[in-house]
Amino acid sequence: MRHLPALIIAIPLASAWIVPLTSLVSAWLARLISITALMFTTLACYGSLKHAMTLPGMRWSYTFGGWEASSHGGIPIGIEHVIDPVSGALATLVAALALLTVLYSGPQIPLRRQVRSGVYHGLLLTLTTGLLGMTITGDLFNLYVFLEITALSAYALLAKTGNRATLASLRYILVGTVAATFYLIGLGHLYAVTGTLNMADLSVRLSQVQDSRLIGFALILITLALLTKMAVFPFHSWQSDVYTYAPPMVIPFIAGTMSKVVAYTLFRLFYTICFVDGSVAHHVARQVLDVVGVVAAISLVAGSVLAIAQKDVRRMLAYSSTSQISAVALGLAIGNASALIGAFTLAANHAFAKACLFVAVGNFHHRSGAQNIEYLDRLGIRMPLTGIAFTIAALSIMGLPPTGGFFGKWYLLSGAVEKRAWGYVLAIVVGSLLSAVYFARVIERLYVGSFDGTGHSPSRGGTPRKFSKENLPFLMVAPMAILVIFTILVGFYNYDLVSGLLQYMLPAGVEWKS
Amino acid sequence: MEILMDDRPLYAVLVSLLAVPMIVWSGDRENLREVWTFAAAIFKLALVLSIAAVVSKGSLVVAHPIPLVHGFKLELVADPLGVIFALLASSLWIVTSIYSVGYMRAGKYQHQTGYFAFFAICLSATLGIAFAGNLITFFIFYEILTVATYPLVIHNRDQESVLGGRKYLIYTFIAGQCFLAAIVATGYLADGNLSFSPGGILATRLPGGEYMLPGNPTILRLVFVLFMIGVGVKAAIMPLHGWLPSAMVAPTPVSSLLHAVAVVKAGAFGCLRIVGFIYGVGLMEELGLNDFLAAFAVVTIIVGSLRALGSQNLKQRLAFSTVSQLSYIVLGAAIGSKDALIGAIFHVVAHGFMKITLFFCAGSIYTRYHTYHIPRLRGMGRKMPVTFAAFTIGACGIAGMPLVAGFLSKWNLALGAIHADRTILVAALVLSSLLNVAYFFPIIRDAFLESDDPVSFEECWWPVWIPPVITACCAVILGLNPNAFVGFFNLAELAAHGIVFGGG
Amino acid sequence: MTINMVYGHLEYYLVAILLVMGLYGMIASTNLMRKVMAMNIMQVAVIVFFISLASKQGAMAPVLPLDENHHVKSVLAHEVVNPLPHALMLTAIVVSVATTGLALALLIRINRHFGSLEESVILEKMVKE
Amino acid sequence: MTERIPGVLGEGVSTRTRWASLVLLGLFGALMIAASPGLPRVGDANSVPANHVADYYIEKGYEQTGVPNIVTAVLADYRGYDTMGETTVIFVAGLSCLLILGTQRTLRRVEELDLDSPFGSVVLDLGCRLLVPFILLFALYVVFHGHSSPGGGFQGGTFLAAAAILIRLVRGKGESWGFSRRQALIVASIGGSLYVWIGIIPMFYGKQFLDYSGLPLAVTDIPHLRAYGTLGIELGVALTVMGVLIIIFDCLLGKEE
Repeated sequence: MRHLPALIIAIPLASAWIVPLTSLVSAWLARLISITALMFTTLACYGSLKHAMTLPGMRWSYTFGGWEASSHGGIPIGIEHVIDPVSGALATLVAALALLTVLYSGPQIPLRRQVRSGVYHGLLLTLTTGLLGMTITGDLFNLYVFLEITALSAYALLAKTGNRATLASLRYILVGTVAATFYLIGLGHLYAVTGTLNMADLSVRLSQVQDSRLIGFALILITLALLTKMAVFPFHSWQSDVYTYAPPMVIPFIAGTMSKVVAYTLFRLFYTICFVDGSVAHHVARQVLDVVGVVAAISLVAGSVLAIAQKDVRRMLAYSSTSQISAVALGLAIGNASALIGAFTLAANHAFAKACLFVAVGNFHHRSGAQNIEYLDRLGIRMPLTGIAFTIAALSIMGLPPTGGFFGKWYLLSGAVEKRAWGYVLAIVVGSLLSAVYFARVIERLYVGSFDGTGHSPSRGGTPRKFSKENLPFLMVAPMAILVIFTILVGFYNYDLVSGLLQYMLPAGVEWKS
Repeated sequence: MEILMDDRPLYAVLVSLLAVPMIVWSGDRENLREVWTFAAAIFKLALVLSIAAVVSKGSLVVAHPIPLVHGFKLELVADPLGVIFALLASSLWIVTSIYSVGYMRAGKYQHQTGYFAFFAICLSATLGIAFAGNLITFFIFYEILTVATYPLVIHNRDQESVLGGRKYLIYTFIAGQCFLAAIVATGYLADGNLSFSPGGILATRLPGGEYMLPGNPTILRLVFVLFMIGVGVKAAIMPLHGWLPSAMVAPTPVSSLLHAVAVVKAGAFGCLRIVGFIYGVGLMEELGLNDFLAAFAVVTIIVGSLRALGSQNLKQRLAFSTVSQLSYIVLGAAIGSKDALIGAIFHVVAHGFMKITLFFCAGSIYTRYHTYHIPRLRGMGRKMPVTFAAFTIGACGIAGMPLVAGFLSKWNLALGAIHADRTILVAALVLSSLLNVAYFFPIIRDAFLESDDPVSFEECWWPVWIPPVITACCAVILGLNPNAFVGFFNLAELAAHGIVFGGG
Repeated sequence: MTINMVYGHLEYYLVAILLVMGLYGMIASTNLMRKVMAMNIMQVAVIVFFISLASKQGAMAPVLPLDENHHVKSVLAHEVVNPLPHALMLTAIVVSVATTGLALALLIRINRHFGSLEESVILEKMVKE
Repeated sequence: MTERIPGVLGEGVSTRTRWASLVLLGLFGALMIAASPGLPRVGDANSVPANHVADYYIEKGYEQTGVPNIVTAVLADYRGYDTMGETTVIFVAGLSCLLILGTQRTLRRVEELDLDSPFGSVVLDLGCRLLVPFILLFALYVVFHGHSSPGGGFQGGTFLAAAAILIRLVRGKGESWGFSRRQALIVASIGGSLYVWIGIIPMFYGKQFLDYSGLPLAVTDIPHLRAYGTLGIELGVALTVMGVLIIIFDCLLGKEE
């Protein structure tokens, strides 16, 4: 029980090393190991979250190698992992989605290609390790290492099929490395001024630093890096190609979790490190955050506008991700209690709903090879369960009342109104309107089909290959069903989610006026 | 106004939702499926009647609030205004179910299971709107109603209905977002209190008689405009009414219940809620908003009737007539005096019964002769005497003839206008009555007097021509004794009294 | 900018120049291989930055010397260079090796399929597909 | 076909983007230089980073971890968790190359060029035979002597890989000295697992993850025990780096089937 935070990383990493090895023996064994490993990881994450909630101050720090700062004169010499309500919940979310992805990708990899499936599962496990590490680490350089693990695993997984995916992945490498370099330079500046890499220690020492120009430069660099990784509007171009040409079994996981973990890093950078009242860092960070808010508002609208102009469903969903993650960033930028709760709710809702959308699109593609929107004719009727899953997830992202998206938008709006930021209110309203447009277009196509302008019954949707008769294997439908159920739960039990978990996620400075 | 804590409003809302899985499960076993619809309808009406009995004695039935968002709860409060709308919706649901069974089977439509399932969802959303205790509950059911009506509008799945559906979605989504922005702003201005309370929550009346305004007046006016856009689209106030005529592509039972009673009335009802329970009549006066609203209402009444005059399609004509009739309610709310409010609230009921009769007749004509084109209705009165008799009663009611319910609401509206010394509005009411006569009576004259072949009884299947008769009789009975059945008029007076005298 | 102000910060200007060169190389070059090389220049810039942070005037390498009877001599902090950035930069070097290796693998695959690494040629072929 | 590679200054890209990027990057450089006065002077012994955590490492490094080379101490012990992440990065690079170029057949120079002597030509043959043993010996020295002299797992692993790559360059995958891609993957996995399990074992003995003082070795004084722990992971890292570099080289070199 004492070692849960370490197990969260140790289990997937140990199995990541073994899986390619066992795949030389039998691919089936490799898949079994990765499934059990991810199951235990999810339990470890949930257990550590539950335990962390009981500790005073809800913060469970675990130092590696026995180098606790407390027993070494208060100097943070080792690397520390911190489990608090936000990182614990996000880690559980990541582990759960990873488990669903492994199950979902099962039937899509031919088992006869042993090494390839072993390598695929190995990379998926390292990707999960990277994301979990980024979520719960308490050390800025350690965060960079896990950022690189995530990025590299993502480059490889995305470049598997086809040469366009290779080009997209190469472009992703270039942009990702620029972002990582900016992060490192920013981190170097912070290290040069404070001498430490541990987040808790850094925030204490940063508050005594008077050089506002250097802190400003460091924060701008790190924020640029994180916004690029989150694919917010001005820096989003790499994402659409990557989501379009990547293998359909990986995209739900990457789309669902990566941008959320990076958004959490942005939250931690500003709210737990910089916001120490009265310090120069606080003042500079506030200004940088306002700029981030403006960029996020523009990206919220621009993302939706770009999504409307797309023909390919996955490219449309990629731009929709840009607009949704900038809504989360906007919540972080506004900063008061309800906006933050809105950002967390939207992040959770988007994780489940977007993963479910990509799984549904993957299922449509699996049976009918439909990629462009006009090939989706009447698929909602021929594949009813996938159609319903797509519609519910779409309604949830649109933000219609009984869904989680609505409550997230409600908190975000009340946060913006509280701050009298009418520009943000307008951006949120216009953004969700536009998101309704591009989703309604697809839903209508799914259920009513296309017209060739002559007004009589819809023409036979020409799908690239014949609609395969045998319906989807169970393992491709079950994850989708689970994701839809979670999307609905985030909506209906939103109050319990907020009062049970999200409420404790608020940083110290922000009070919840209950 | 003592409070009775009881979950009956919640059950009333949920009962038709529970029927949905049963309807979907029973699928193509039509008779079994219809049984579920009727059972839900009758049970719902019984529940609403029991609530009405309690409310008409002057007390409120409040369901235990369900926590929803931090600071706001899902409150279902049955107050006189809410009960009237609930009674109207649930009673007409039974009649419309009979009618739609006949209409669907006679016209051999497909997707009937989907049709009845979404119909039940719409009804539960309408009940939710009627019993909503605060703005956030109102908005949740308001949006569910929008989404649940869309599949019904595009029921025929052909090009025309899909375009109509698209237009409907665009209008209602824009309205929904403006409404949401307004609600959040009100939540902020009234610092965390969104629940409807008679006489308004935004302004506190100082003993000196004038108002202490929460924000500066321009923000209050902007928020009111946003509210009116949000509610006005559904209430088809003139610049925002575009979707209603093009939504007529839906099958006639849908147009009759939803687009004459449930959906559009939700808009008008919302307008009454905002004017009476959020802003309050006094604050409207203070900010000069009632003249602003009255202007829009009058324009809609007149231009609506003119457009009705111009259209040759019977359903289009009825649609524009609905647009103008709805603005009677908006006008009543704008005037703000007690009689005007009574007239407006009673018109909710009166117009409901009369307009549904007209739509039923249009539907039965279409089932029999597959046409809505008015010139082709010449001489049909003799072949379908019962339908056209009901049509005549409905038309007289809309025109405001005495002995039919329409007259009472117009009378009170005019009385209220005079009390609030806005006599020019009476002229508008008179002009609109003339226009009503102008676009209805030629149809009736051609139908009966033009041809001379003998009167024959070529009505279609009984469930298609009996419901218009029932609703026409109800309209007449309500005309004669407004407190028939459940005392609509008494409830209207209670509600109006609450609004004007601030829940005193 | 007084002289001793500039004197102590020459390395940081070198870092800035290297960074700008790397970024410009990535944006302006049309050959994909040239972009990957520019990416490497950028990664070197970070390494130079951290190492210049760690240096101390006249300090020796962070390996403790042995005294006459083969015991490790204890040493004061300012005599030895700051070891932490050096350890961090080992990681950065490893990461740059990994990304460059991966990028080269992708380049080979692109070259095999499109026959060239020139962006213009690749775009033509992609449009034709 | 040798196509003319455009000039260094990238005439290919449209002038507008070139000038826009120049202006933007110039601004970025100026911003960086403007922020640089806040940084400590290069070489200043009492700068902030030198006096907070680093001085602890220097003064107490050998005393706590038993490793005279402080960089190795920091790398393997104090921040051993970073290095585990690093090894994973290397492993991921290896897996990705397998995934992307995994299908190619490895180059077999000997059959194609039907040379007589196994190592291609007499000079190459003799050179190889002489060089490889010494490279391997030096590599092992670097791995195991990384404690008290500059070196360690990564550098040693690269030397081991260099020996294998020298053989491949000279004669392709020779039968006698076979080190196939499959074996490289096995070696890399073993190295990585060694590292992770050295981290996990202390947890069974009640210590934190990666706390080498919990290792069940028959050594009493703690610094010495930790030094052995560091040695263990250095070995793991060396094996991983060797395996991965061979995989990468093999994939890059392989020919389309």
